[in-house]
This record gives sequence, structure tokens and C-alpha cells, in this order.
Amino acid sequence: MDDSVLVQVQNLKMYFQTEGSFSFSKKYIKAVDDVSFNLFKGETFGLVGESGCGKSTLGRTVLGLYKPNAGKVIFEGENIFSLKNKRMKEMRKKMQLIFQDPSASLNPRKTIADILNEPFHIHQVGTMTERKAKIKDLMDRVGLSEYHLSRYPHEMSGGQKQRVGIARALALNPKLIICDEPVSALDVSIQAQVINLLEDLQKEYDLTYLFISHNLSVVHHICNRVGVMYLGKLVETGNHEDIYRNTLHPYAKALISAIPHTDPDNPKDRILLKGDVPSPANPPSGCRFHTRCPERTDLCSQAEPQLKEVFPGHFAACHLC
Amino acid sequence: MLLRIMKNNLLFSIGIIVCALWILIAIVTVLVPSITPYSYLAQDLANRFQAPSSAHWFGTDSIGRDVFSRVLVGSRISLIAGLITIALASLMGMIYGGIAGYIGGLTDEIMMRISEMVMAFPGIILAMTIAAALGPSLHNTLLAMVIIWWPNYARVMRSMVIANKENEYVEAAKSLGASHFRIFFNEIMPNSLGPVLVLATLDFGNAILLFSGLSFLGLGSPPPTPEWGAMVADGVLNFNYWWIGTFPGLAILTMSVGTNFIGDSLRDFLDPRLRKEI
Amino acid sequence: MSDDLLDNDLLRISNLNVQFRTSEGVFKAVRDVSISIRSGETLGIVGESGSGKSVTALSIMNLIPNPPGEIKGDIFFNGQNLREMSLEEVRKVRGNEISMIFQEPMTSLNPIHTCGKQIMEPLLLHKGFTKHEAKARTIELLKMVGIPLPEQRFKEYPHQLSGGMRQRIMIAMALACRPKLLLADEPTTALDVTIQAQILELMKNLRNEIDSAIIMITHDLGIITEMCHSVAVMYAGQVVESSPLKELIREPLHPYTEGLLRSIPTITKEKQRLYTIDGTVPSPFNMPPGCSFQPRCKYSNAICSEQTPDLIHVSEERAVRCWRHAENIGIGNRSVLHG
Amino acid sequence: MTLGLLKYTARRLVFLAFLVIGVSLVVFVISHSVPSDPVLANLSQRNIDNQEMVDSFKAKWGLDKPMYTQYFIYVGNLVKGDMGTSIRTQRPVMDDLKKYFPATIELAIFSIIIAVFFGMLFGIISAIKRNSAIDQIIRGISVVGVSVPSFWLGLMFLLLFYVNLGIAPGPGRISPYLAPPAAVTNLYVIDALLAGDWSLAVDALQHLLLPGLVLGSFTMGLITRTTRSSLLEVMSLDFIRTARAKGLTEKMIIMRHALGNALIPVVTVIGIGFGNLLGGMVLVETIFAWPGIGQYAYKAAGNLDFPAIIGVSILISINYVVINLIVDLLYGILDPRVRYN
Amino acid sequence: AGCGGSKDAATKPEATDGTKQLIMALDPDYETFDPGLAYEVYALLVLHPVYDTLMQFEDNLDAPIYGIAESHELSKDGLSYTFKLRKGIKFAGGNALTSQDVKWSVERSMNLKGNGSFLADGIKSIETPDSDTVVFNLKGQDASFLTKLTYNAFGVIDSKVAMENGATNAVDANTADKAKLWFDTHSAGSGPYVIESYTPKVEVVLARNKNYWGKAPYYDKVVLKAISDPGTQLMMLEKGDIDIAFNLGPEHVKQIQDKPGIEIKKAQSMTLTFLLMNRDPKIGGPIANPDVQKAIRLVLDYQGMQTIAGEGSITPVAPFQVGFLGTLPPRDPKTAQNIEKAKELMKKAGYEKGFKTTLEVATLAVEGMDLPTLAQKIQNDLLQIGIETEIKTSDIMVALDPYRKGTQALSLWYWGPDYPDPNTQLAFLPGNPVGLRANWTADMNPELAELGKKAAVEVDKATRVKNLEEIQKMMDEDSAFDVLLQHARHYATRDNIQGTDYIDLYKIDLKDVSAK
Ligand SMILES: Nc1ncnc2c1ncn2[C@@H]1O[C@H](COP(=O)(O)OP(=O)(O)OP(=O)(O)O)[C@@H](O)[C@H]1O
Ligand SMILES: Nc1ncnc2c1ncn2[C@@H]1O[C@H](COP(=O)(O)OP(=O)(O)OP(=O)(O)O)[C@@H](O)[C@H]1O
Ligand SMILES: [Mg+2]
Ligand SMILES: [Mg+2]
Repeated sequence: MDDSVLVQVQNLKMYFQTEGSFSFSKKYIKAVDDVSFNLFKGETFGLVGESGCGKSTLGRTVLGLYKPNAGKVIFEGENIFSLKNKRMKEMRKKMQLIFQDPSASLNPRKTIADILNEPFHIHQVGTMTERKAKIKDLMDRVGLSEYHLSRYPHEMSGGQKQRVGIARALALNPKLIICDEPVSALDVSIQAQVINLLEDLQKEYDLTYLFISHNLSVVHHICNRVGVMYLGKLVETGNHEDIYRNTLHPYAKALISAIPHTDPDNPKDRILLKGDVPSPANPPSGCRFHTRCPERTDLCSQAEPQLKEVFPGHFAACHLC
Repeated sequence: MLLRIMKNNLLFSIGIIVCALWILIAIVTVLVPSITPYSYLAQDLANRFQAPSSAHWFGTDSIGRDVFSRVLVGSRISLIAGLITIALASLMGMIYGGIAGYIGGLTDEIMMRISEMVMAFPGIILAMTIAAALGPSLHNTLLAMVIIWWPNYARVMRSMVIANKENEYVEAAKSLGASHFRIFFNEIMPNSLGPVLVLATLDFGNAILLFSGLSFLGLGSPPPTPEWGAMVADGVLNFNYWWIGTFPGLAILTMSVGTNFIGDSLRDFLDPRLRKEI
Repeated sequence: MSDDLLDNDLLRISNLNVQFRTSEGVFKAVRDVSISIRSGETLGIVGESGSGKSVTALSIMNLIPNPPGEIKGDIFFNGQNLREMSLEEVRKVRGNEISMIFQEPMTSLNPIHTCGKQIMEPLLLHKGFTKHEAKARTIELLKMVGIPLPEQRFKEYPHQLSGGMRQRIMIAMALACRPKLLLADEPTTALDVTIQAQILELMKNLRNEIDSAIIMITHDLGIITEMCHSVAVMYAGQVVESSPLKELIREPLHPYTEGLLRSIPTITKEKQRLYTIDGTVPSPFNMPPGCSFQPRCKYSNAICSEQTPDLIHVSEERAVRCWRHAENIGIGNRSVLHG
Repeated sequence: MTLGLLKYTARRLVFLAFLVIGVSLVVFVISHSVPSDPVLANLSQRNIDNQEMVDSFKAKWGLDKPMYTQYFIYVGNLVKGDMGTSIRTQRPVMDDLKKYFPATIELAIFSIIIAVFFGMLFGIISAIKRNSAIDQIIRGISVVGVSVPSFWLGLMFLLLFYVNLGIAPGPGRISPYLAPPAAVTNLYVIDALLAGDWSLAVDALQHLLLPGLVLGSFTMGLITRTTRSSLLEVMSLDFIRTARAKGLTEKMIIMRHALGNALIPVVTVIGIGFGNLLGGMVLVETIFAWPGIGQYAYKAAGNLDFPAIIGVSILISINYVVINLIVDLLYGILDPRVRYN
Repeated sequence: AGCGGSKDAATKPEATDGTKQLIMALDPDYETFDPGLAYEVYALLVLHPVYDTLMQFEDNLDAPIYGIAESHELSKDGLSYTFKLRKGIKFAGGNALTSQDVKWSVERSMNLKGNGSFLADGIKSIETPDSDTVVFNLKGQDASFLTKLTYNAFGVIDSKVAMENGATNAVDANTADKAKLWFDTHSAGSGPYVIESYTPKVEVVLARNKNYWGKAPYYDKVVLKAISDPGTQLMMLEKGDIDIAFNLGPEHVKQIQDKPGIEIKKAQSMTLTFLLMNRDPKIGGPIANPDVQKAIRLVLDYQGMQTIAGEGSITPVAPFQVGFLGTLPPRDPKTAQNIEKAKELMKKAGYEKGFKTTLEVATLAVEGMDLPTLAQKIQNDLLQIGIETEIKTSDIMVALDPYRKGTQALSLWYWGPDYPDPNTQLAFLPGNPVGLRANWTADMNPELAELGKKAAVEVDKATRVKNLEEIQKMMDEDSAFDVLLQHARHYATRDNIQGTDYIDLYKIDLKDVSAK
């Protein structure tokens, strides 16, 4: 196996049951439907797509927080879903999660010190004094001062809270961090601070990021590779350059063209999609995007396109490519 | 905080004062039994059915006992009954609802149907049956009340746990490898407790009310315990001596109004949606 | 106050102050805000969360709840001071000549009435339409905002529609009476990128069609760039810079504007380290002395923390609230709006 | 929608079946685990010593068979609509329930009408005049309403209005010297009207007044409280601001936009209140000599008349579920967001 | 009619169509009006005016008089009673009443095995030589047989009508008879009234029997309203809504003493309240000691109890009601209490310091007196000799169980005679059913037990009296029971009616009530 690969995601499926348990006709939301990709060591892989397309679910499943209906997540050669509880707990140290809403991700009843002590407590790492030192160190790294430790989350600003969340994720020296929209809830001026921090930390600790966002500018800025999701499917993956400059999938094209641009002198043409994202409970037949696709053909509503390597390292799932 | 709420909320202040007074009376009559003008047990057949007077402020009952003294001493039973019922019912409901909400799925469904069944069950009849079967006593009545009451808490607790379960800090704990036990008790429980406790304060008056109703039906502790509900029943029996039933009834009313004033204001205060002015 | 200004401007807000009394104390959400807009123009208001954008818009509509809110200042609309009107008169303007699109399409519609009914309401109220006429006009409006199958949607409830649809309903409702002024408070923040693009496109088309003035509130500079003629940048309750769009992008005058422009990543820019504005927005209860931005400002010097700068007109159309420009122009020259 | 609704209703009804089985099972188990022997409790002092009598009694009630057999016999009969025979009254429980239930229902409906009308009225006034003196007064009254012990209030009402002032009629469903109307619905007011006897209808209504008020006081307080807070809450929601922005007057906003939404939680409370009413019946019926299910239940429980206890319990549980179902369906009408699927 | 309680409406409005109507409020215990099954205290109030019996009481319970029997003869061996029926009696439905109906009715009662069937236990066979003669052959001599015949179990039913409605007198009547429900709302008797309607917990309406053979009663209709609460009854009487308020406590009566328009009635009831003291040491503990039991009898304050029970209540010496043949005069409450002697007895028994025990009591009112209230008085009195009691209340039906099984140490009970004859009280003797509830066995007092057996079959009046007096004296010395009270019955009527005198068996003989 390729040494440079940290995580292999293979044919992952994660369905949520929607009807009550007593019902005979079970219905599913296919939040993640047969997704495969690799995460390389030290890279930042961006995951974009519209709300509800399954980005967060994918992230969480990769972490092993959900039990998938099918598929594997191979982390450093081991399928995490076949691990025993104890090994899984060990594995947890290596992967962490940063959340979108910094307020919601911190327990409002705990002080920052408690929150940061939690990873050490759970894994029984170090003595009290060692832990204290480590916590202090963590605070330094994310740019918070020691006096913040005795505060409660609600006494801090959004950016500060997000730093605490990052510090917690870093506590156990993980290799992979899944960033689920880490900056979406932050103000523009704070957003930049956090993005820079994430970049610095990555360099320092050789972290791998799975970076989920619907802000394509941010993804463009921070990611090496990008995956575009639509209705539970990965429709295009490739290098940052491939995706933004040589877009293949019509949906990805529309997405990128929809980014509001900041140059008033060069207004660009926009691909306007019609209609809304269909419900993942009841996805369209064939290519899931065909209902909104400006380039659809008859084939699109019948056959489901597979993700194929159109250019080296640049995959797309479209009949037209 | 207490003072701040009290300052601009008349009803709340009244509630606090009334309840404090009753608690004080309950404590003092326990510590210094001689403080009541008469012993609450002292019978005086020569002076039965005395109307309220300076000697007997609330009059005397069918065997010449001083109603005032009995009303004062009765406070402790009502308070204790309310307290125990609410404490046990909320404890039981919290555990039950917590488990149902946390585990979810089929377990949740079955557990909730069961609790719904208990809720659908006519409470007073259940209590009366239990009391009739096991014999009326404070003990059995409280048992019946707890059985009737816990599903309320189970429901609230469950919905809180379900809401809190979705919180990202729970997921954070999970991703750190925390055990279910730790997640449940450390992350979910503390944050779900608030509404349950509010419900409990609000419910205190209701518990006192139900208890007095049951003891009115003769299901409380046996005589000569001065239970307010039973005293009102005595008043109905001796209908034409209005004071026998009126004063204990007023006692129930004040205590339950007091706790309700507090609970009501507290809820208004704690509910941020209501605090936000229109 | 010169009359010709009034004649040109559809809306002129001068020295608007809004404060709230809360349990923690009184705080000023909007301080000395003065802006104006002409018919057919689009003014963008940008700023961070809590900087007072929505409060400014709500003040125009006289929708600030009182208590706890208090409004001071003048708001001239069509030459009339809205602040001096009776509530009854204000109601006649609301939803008729000025209308507003709210940030949250999910909660801003009444869940128990059909969309059609809600759109019809201002027509019946202000224009004296019969039910029949109102319905016809509503269908027309629904078509105009690009809702397919308008007859059917007319009968549907808000929850049956997606976020983008609901926002269209809100827009249709706001446009029902052909208002002279449209206040759009972050109309696309809650929407997905592709839907956001649809809505922005729609608004642009409508603006050309009905020729009303639009105040576009957002914290996304991208949207401003696409939609607006001029921009007002708000920080901590004040307008710190106002300017025509192109000049602002090319040469931001206020350090905050500058930071804002440089700190957002774009796909056109080269990948490089992002510029950051250190620190955070001050708490409204704990405003720094002098210029509010001073603690985060890399140019700040002694005077910044002592005296609050006024809004200084650096040109006919540009104004900025910063001591650096006061110095550039010279104290003697500075013209303070309605000073 | 209608399909979803049907499905939902069907599901509730399935639950109802489970409920009936559950409730009867619970009482059944209690009845067989109590120390008291229903045989002893219901034979005369003499006959208890007569083994033949005891055997004949036991055989009659199936008490000589093992418990599970008894239960299956019971459920089998229940399916056929036979709830067994009350040990105490020696009448079929079904007949007893049919006799007593209308009185209870009549009272319950009357008091719920009073409670809903005044509760909502007070709640709306209170919310509109928030923090004013009238608001404080209404809130005070509503709290007293939920706190007052009904058995005591009933006693006070009778003492005051019947005995001392003589402006209200006494206990019972109609004045003692009047004959009940011909039974059609067994709701006296309606039956009297059907029979065209106005004065009897008025008399029956007057008799409903005091117990209706006493019974409804709790629910009224609850509804006032909920209406007030719900209306206040709705008035702070975004869509009210939208309505204001359209230029509607406050009155129009309350009537057209706020009230409809505010009523949704009130409906739940009405449902809860109705459930409470049936529970509170025992006390109120005792005070007002009201010949309803409450008194029947009270006697049955006291006498460990288990067929009757099971019968009443099933009836009240079914009622609870049906009321909840109605509330849920009302929800669907009031709130288009609720779709049962 | 309108509002029932206008302030000055002291008399009830006349029924609109001019029918004369009597309205009586009571707290009824009847659950059925099947004469073969009914056994409740108030059953005869309804059934007596509906079903004629061979014998009946008129105004005292000493000696029954003829009902529909015209004469009777007792055979020499005392085992066979021959009755001649009054001629020309018709049932309400029009059928003639014959001796066949009498036989059928009694046999039905016997075979239904209802609660009252034991009254007919002594009957071996019934013969009907002709249509107006009935012969009862008994298994043994029975001094109280004529008295027993006054009961509704011997009420004569129109057998044709009854059989049409599912009744049977067959041996398996207890399962084969399907007429109970019919009898609840209909009647088939020959008395002055018929049952017009019955709404449980609401009312029973009796209507005049147009075919009645005797003197027609005054009222066209009698309405018996079920009002369980005495206070409510009182209120309604004061308002003039009802004519008779039957379940008043002693205290209520005091309240209305001076009210105009109301007549207070007082009478001796046959109901006793007594204390049961178990003789089995395993159950009673110290209570089982006869000296302790005697001490308890001495320490109680009978005067106080009579105050609670209300004016007119008395304390018989032994469980034999004043008013029955051979009953001794009641105790003098002023001198009955002797605390010194009680203390001595406690010392003798070895319980000088006293002890703790439980006093069990059912939650109900006996003749308007709340039993738990009395229990509290007893609790108070017993403290004087150091006996600390904890009161355990339970509902009557629940309390009956341990009472009948004889597992109560100390309990407060009441007793009404099964039929108006002192023999019914012999049940209290050692070895007899009630005596055994205190585990008082015959061997504990063989002499008394023997005497009891003799008394039961004695038919000579003088000897009966002598035996009964002897029994009472012995029970005053040694008994597991302490009779506390024989209650007075308090009730009140509007003062414009008469004929409402109390008679324990029927309570009020409804056919005799009329307007003044
Ligand atoms: N626990 C769950 N139970 C049921 N359905 C779920 C659950 N979590 C997510 N879903 C559904 O799965 C689909 C994908 O959700 P997910 O949160 O992964 O989307 P997302 O791409 O992260 O969207 P967003 O950008 O809004 O965060 C959605 O339709 C969502 O409603
Ligand atoms: N009704 C109110 N009561 C008290 N404070 C209020 C009220 N409405 C607004 N505020 C406060 O006024 C300040 C300005 O709020 P405003 O809504 O104008 O911000 P904004 O610029 O629109 O922010 P966002 O981008 O988050 O919408 C905030 O601090 C807010 O908390
Ligand atoms: Mg997500
Ligand atoms: Mg805003």
C-alpha cells in the first residue's frame, strides 16, 4: 500500500432510517452513498457541496462516530469498523473533529480547563501536573492566554471558542483532523485568524485535514485537493487547480461560478442552476444531478455515472466526461 | 438573583414569603412542639365544635382539638409529601427518560409507550386501588403518587436528552473516545437537568394538591395525624361547622398558590424566549 | 440642512442613534449613523455580526421594539420625516412604499397561512384590491420571482417549500406594492451557494424592472461587489466608511475596510497567507475610548484612543471615520455631515 | 395528507388496543397480589362461614381458576364487549359504565367549555396588557385556579352560594323534585331540550354551574397561563415582525397572525386539562353528589371490586387516548406543518 | 320549576301535574332489588313497601304481626308452621297471590344462595295443601322463625311474571336465574308500591300500586335520592328540596335544632359499635390477656363516647341491644369508668408500664358517627393505662378480611342484627362465629358457650329472658368484646309530614308517611 496514504475510504454508505421502528415500510435517507477517496498524509482535502449533501455525515463516518451500512475506512492499514472497543479507543487519539458552531461544541457547564482536561482524563494520560502543563502548552499554541482557563464558554468570543475547540482536538496529538465548517460561523475578520492558525498547526504537526465547507473561496485557499459532493455522492475529486481551473462536472462548474466575486470590474458569467436540491430520501434516478443539469442528455436520467479518472488524479462522475 | 427577581415581581415575592413562612412554621413546630397554643392531639370533649374565638383562633373540631394548632402542625406533612413525591418521581423519571432518550430506537419506543400507558391510567383510581389494597398510609399514598407522577419527568427528560444528544460537544466527547457512561452522566445529564428541575419546582404545588386530594379521600396517614386534606374531609363531615374545613383548605391553598407563584415567575424568568421583550 | 439634498435622496438618515436597555445596562447598538440613498440606487451595508446593520434597517421601518429600544435621529423618506409621523401614518408607508426582506426565510413567514394569503395581505391592505385582483397580482408576482407552478404554490404553506423558495416568497411579498425602497437584510445568508446565486440574479433583474432603491445588508463583500453602487461599512454601531463601490474596493480608506478586504480568501487571488485583523469586536458594554476600532488597528496612535473621530468627507461621495484622514485633509477642512 | 392521517389514526388505535390490554393486565395483577380476598370482601358476615356459599361465589366469578386463565377469560369477554360483572353492584360493568359515564361527560364538557372560553379570554387580555395591573390580577387568578383544592372549593361554593346566599342550586344533576328527562343521550341538558322541556334544561344547566366551575378552575388557570405565555412568545417571533413590516395594525396582527399560532400549544393544554378533569372527577363528584364515573370508581376501588376497577380504568384510559388523538388531529388542522407520515 | 334554591323556598314546589310526591335523601347501600338477593341495610326500606311478607313489624320489634298471613299454627314438636293467607290479594300486575307464589319465592331465595339465604337455612320443606295455605317444615326448633319471615328473602313474588323474566326456583338458581337485572328496575310484588325506576347512585322511584289490597298510601310517588354526604342532605332539607334527610350525624341535628319547618327525629337504632380484643396471644400479644381486656373495658370514657355518638346513644352491658327481649339496662356512663381498678388489673396482668399495639378501624360512619373519630377517642383513653395505639384505617371491604379471619389484635367494629331477635346476638359468644373472630373459643368459657346453645333453641319466653340475662351478666365479667355504643338514629323531616317514625328493620315504613 502506498505509504503516503493515511486514510482510504472505500465504498462507504451511510443511510439514516427515517420511519419509526414500528413501521413496516422502512425509509432511508442516503446521506452518504458509495463514496471512495483517499486522504494523503499532510494534505488538506476539501469537501464541498450544498447543504444536506452529506458532507458532515461523511466526515463523522470516517471518524467512526457512525456505524456505516457498508464500506470501509482504512486508517493506517486498519479498517476502523472492525476494531475492538479498546483498539478503537486508541484509534480515537489519532483522529479528531473540529466543529462548525464553536458555541455548540463546548459544554456550557464546563470551564475551558475542564474541557481541555477531558481528553487526558478519558485516556488517562499523565498526572495532574503534567496535564496542567500540557493544557497550558495547548493554550499557547492556539493563541489563548492562561487566564482564559477558568472561563466558561459563554464568556468568550466566537473566535476564542473555536480556538478552544481546536486546542481540544490537538490535545492527543492526532494525525487526522476533520474540520466540519470550522469558520462558517465566524465573522469575516475572525475567519482569517482561524484559517491561519489551522495552516500553522498543520505545518507544525504534520496534520492531515479533511476540510468541510460550503465556502468555496475558503476551500480554494486552504486545500490541496478538493472533493465535490452532490446528494450523498462524490461527483468530482482532484487537485485544487484541477477543480477550480479545469472543472469537469457540471455541478461543480455551477458551484464555482456561483461564488460571489470581489472584483467589480470583471463581472463574470454565471451558470445558474434551476430548482432546488432534491431530497436525499428520494434521490432522482440515474445521475442524481440530472434534474438540474444544464447539459443533461437522455442517458443521464437512466444510468448512474461512476466516478472515473478523467485526467490523472482528477476524477469525475459524469456521462459527458 | 432572588432579590432581583423579587424586586419587580409582586407575585413572586408573595410566593416566596408565603412558602418561607410555611417552611418556618413546619420547622419551628417540629423543633419546639410547645409553640402551638394547644397540643395538636389534645382532646377536649367539653369544648367540641367551638367557633373561632380568641381561645381557639380557628375553632375546635369534633373531639375538641384546636384546629389552629393542627393546621400549623399539618404543614410538615404536606411539605414532606410534596418533597418526597417530587424528589422520587423526578429521580425515577429522569433515569427512565434519560435511558430511553439516550438509547433511542426500539428501546425508546417501547419504554415511551409504557410510560404513556401509565399516563393514560387514571391516577387517582390507581392510587385508591393501591391504598385500598395495601392499606392507607403516608407510605403507600406517596408510593402511589410517585407511580402516577414519574412519566411526566420521563417525558421531559427524554426530550431534553434527545435534544442534547445531538449537541456537538457530545460528539466531541465521543470522538475523544469517552464511554457511554461518561457521555451520559458527564455531558448530557447536567445540561438536561435544568428544565426537569424547573418542572419539579412548578410541580411542587401540584403534588401538594394531589396529596391533599388523596388524603381527603381518606388515603393518607391514619388519624390522629393532622393532615390538611383529611381535615377538610372532617369539615365536610361536620358541614355546619364551617371552620373545621375552611382553615385547613386555606392552608393548602396558600401553600400551593405560594409554590405556584414562585414556579410561574421562575419559569417566566428562566425561559429566555419570554424574557426577550416583544 | 439643504433642501436640494432632500430632493435628490429618496431616503436620508441623519444621526440615527438606537439604544437598548437591557438587564446588563444600556447599550448603543447604533451610533450617529447617517446614510442616504437615491431612487434606483443600491446601497450595501457591510459589517460584522452585531455591528448594527439590522437595527439600522429596522429603525427605518420603525420596527425596533420599545421598550427596550429607543430611536433618536431623523429619517427622511420622500422628504417626510418618518420619525415625526404617527404610528398610523407609518403603517401606511410600511409594506407599501418601504418594504423589507428578512434574514431568516425559515421563520419570517407565518407557518399557518398559505403563501398566497401572505403575499396578498399588503395588496388588500394598502392598495384596496379585491380578493380576486389580489390573487391575480400575487400569481403574477410569483411568476416574476421565478416560482414554477405559481397557482399551486399559492395554496401551499411555507413549510412545504425549500429555503430558496421561501426567500422568493418573501421577496414577492416585499415587492407586492411596488415599494420605492426595499430593505434586504441578508437575504441570502441562510441559503446555499447555488440558490444564493439564483436569488441575487433575481434581485438584480427586479431592480432593473421596478426601479426602486435597495438597501442591501450583508457581511459578504462578494455580494456587495456584485449588487451595489455604493457601500457603507459599519463597525461597532457606527458607519466607519461610506463610498461608491469601485473606489472602496480599489482603495479602502478605513483600516477596518482595508483589513476586511484583504482578509477574505478569494479564488482569484494567489494562495498566500491571509491578512488578519487581530483581536475581536469590542463588547457594546465595554467600548474602548476614542475610536472603536483603535485596539485592533495597526495604524493607531495617541489621538485614536483619546478622541472619537467624526465621519469625514474626503470627497463628494466618500466619507470615512478615521483620524488618519482627518490629518490628511487637515482639521480645518473636515466637513462633518450635519455637524 | 389524508392517507398519512389515516395511517396515524390507525397507529394510535393499535396503541389503544395495547393500552387496553396493558391497563387491564396491570389491574389484574394488582388484584391478584393484594392480601385482601374479594370473596371475603363481598359476602355477608354470615355467609363467609358457609363453604358452599363461598364455593358458589368463587365459581360464579371464576375465582377458582388460575390467574392467567382468568385473565384470558377476561380478555376474551372484553373483545366481545363484555367487561364482566361488578362484584359490588352485581350488574354488568358495561351497563354501569353506560349509566354513570354520561353524567361525567356532561359535567366534563360543560366545565371544559367554561375553562376554554374564560381561559383563552383572560390569557389574551393578560398578554396584550402585559405587566399591567390587569395582567397581574389575571395571573394571580390563574395561579389560584390551578392551586385551589377542588374538594375544598366545592365545599366553599356550596356553603356560600347554596346555603348562605341561596342563589345556586344544590348538589345533584337536577332539582330533587324534578324527574330526569327521557334518556336519549343521557346528557340531561340535551335530553331536556330534545324533550322540549325548557325549564328542565335550565335547571340542569344551573346544576352544572358550580361543579363545572370547580372542576374547570384548574384547567382554566392552565389555559390562561398557556395562552398568555404562548401569545407572548408568538408575538416575539420573526413572522410577527414580517407582519408589522407589511403595515398591519396591532389588532390585525394579533387576530390574523398571532392567535392562530398561539392556539397550537393551548390545544395540547386543553387535552391535558380534559384528562385532568376526569381524574379530578372523583373529588368533585363526591362533593356535589354527582352520579358519575368518579363516584363509581371511588366505591369500586374502596371495595376492591376489580371488574369495576378494570372497567373504569379502561374507559378512562381510552378516553385519554381518544382525547389525545383528537388533540393531535386538531393540531393538524391548526398547524399545517404537522403531517402525520 | 326553575332554580332549586331560592332563598325563601322553604318547601319544595309541588309537582306540576298535582301528583303527591315524597322525596327522601339517604346514603343508600342497596345494589339490587331482587328480593332473593338483597341483603343491604336499606334494602327493606325499598322492598318492604313493594313485596308483602307473611309476617311484618308494625312499630316495635318485640313481636311480629301478620302481613299477608291471616293466622298461623305451630305443630306440637315446634317443627312445622302452617299459615293461612289473607284472601283476595292481587299482585300489582293483576295476578292473584297464591300459596304457590309463596313457596316459589322462598325456594328461589334459598336456591339463589344470596347473602340473605341463610335466613331460610332452617327450612326442610314447604307444602301448599291449598291455594291459601302454606306449611313450613323446619329442621329444628327455631325461636326466631316468625321474625325471620319478615325479611325480603321471604317476600312474595308474582312467580308468573318473574319466570317470564328469567327467574327460577330450581336448585341451580344461583347460576340459572337470569332475573336479577330485571328485578333491579321492575317489581313483581303485591305491596302498596311498585318500583317505577332505578338509577343507581341517583334515585329509586316508587309509584303507587293501583291494585293494592290494603289501605292506599298517601303519596303517589316516593323518590329516594342517593345523597351520600350528610351535610348535603341537611342543606337540601333546609332548603326544602327534600322531605326527609335520613343520614344525619348527631352533630348535624344540633345545627338545625331551632330552624323553622324542620322536625328532628331521634330513635334507638339496633346498631352496636364495639371493640374486638383478640384472645389469641399470638395475634393479640398483651391484648389477649383477659385482665388487660377487662382493664380496657374499665378505662374507656363511655360518657365521652356517647357525646361523640350524639344524644340518645347508650352503652349496653353486653352485645345485646336495648329493645330486645331480655336485654339488661344499659351501663351508667358516669360510673362505668374506673381508672384505678383498670390500672390494678394492668399490674396484675404484668403490664404496669403499658405496651404498644395497633387499633384497626374501617373508614366509615356508623349512624352518622365517624368511626375513625371514635378510634381517636379510644386511643386517647387507652393512654391512661399506658397502652399506646397506632390507628390503622382501611376501607370497610378491606378491613373485613382480617376481621373475619380473626387476625386483628384490637379493632373497632359495628354490628347490626341480621333479624330483629336477640338470638342473632348469640353469634358473639365464645365458639360462635363472631366470638371466633376474636379467637374466643368455647373452651375458654365452656359455661357461657353451653348457655348460649341452650338459649338458641329455647321457645319459652320466661326461660329465654332468664337465659339471656344470665349470658349478659357473664359477658360483663369475661368477654373478648367491649360494647361501646348502641347508637341513636338521627334524622330530620320537614315538619309538614307525619308517619316517619323509625323502625329499625325498615328504617321508615314508607307506606305510612303522609302529609299533616
Ligand atoms: N442523525 C441523522 N438522522 C437522520 N438523518 C440525518 C442525520 N444526520 C444527517 N441526516 C441527514 O442526512 C443528510 C446529510 O446530512 P449532513 O449533515 O451530512 O449534510 P451536510 O452536507 O453536512 O449539510 P450542511 O452543509 O447543512 O451541514 C441530510 O438530509 C440530513 O437531514
Ligand atoms: N431587541 C433587542 N434588544 C436588545 N438588544 C438588541 C435588540 N436587537 C438588537 N440588539 C443588539 O443590537 C446590536 C446590533 O444588532 P444588529 O441585529 O443590528 O446586528 P447586525 O449587524 O444585523 O448583525 P448580524 O450580522 O448578526 O445580523 C447587537 O449587539 C444586538 O445584540
Ligand atoms: Mg454539515
Ligand atoms: Mg442582522
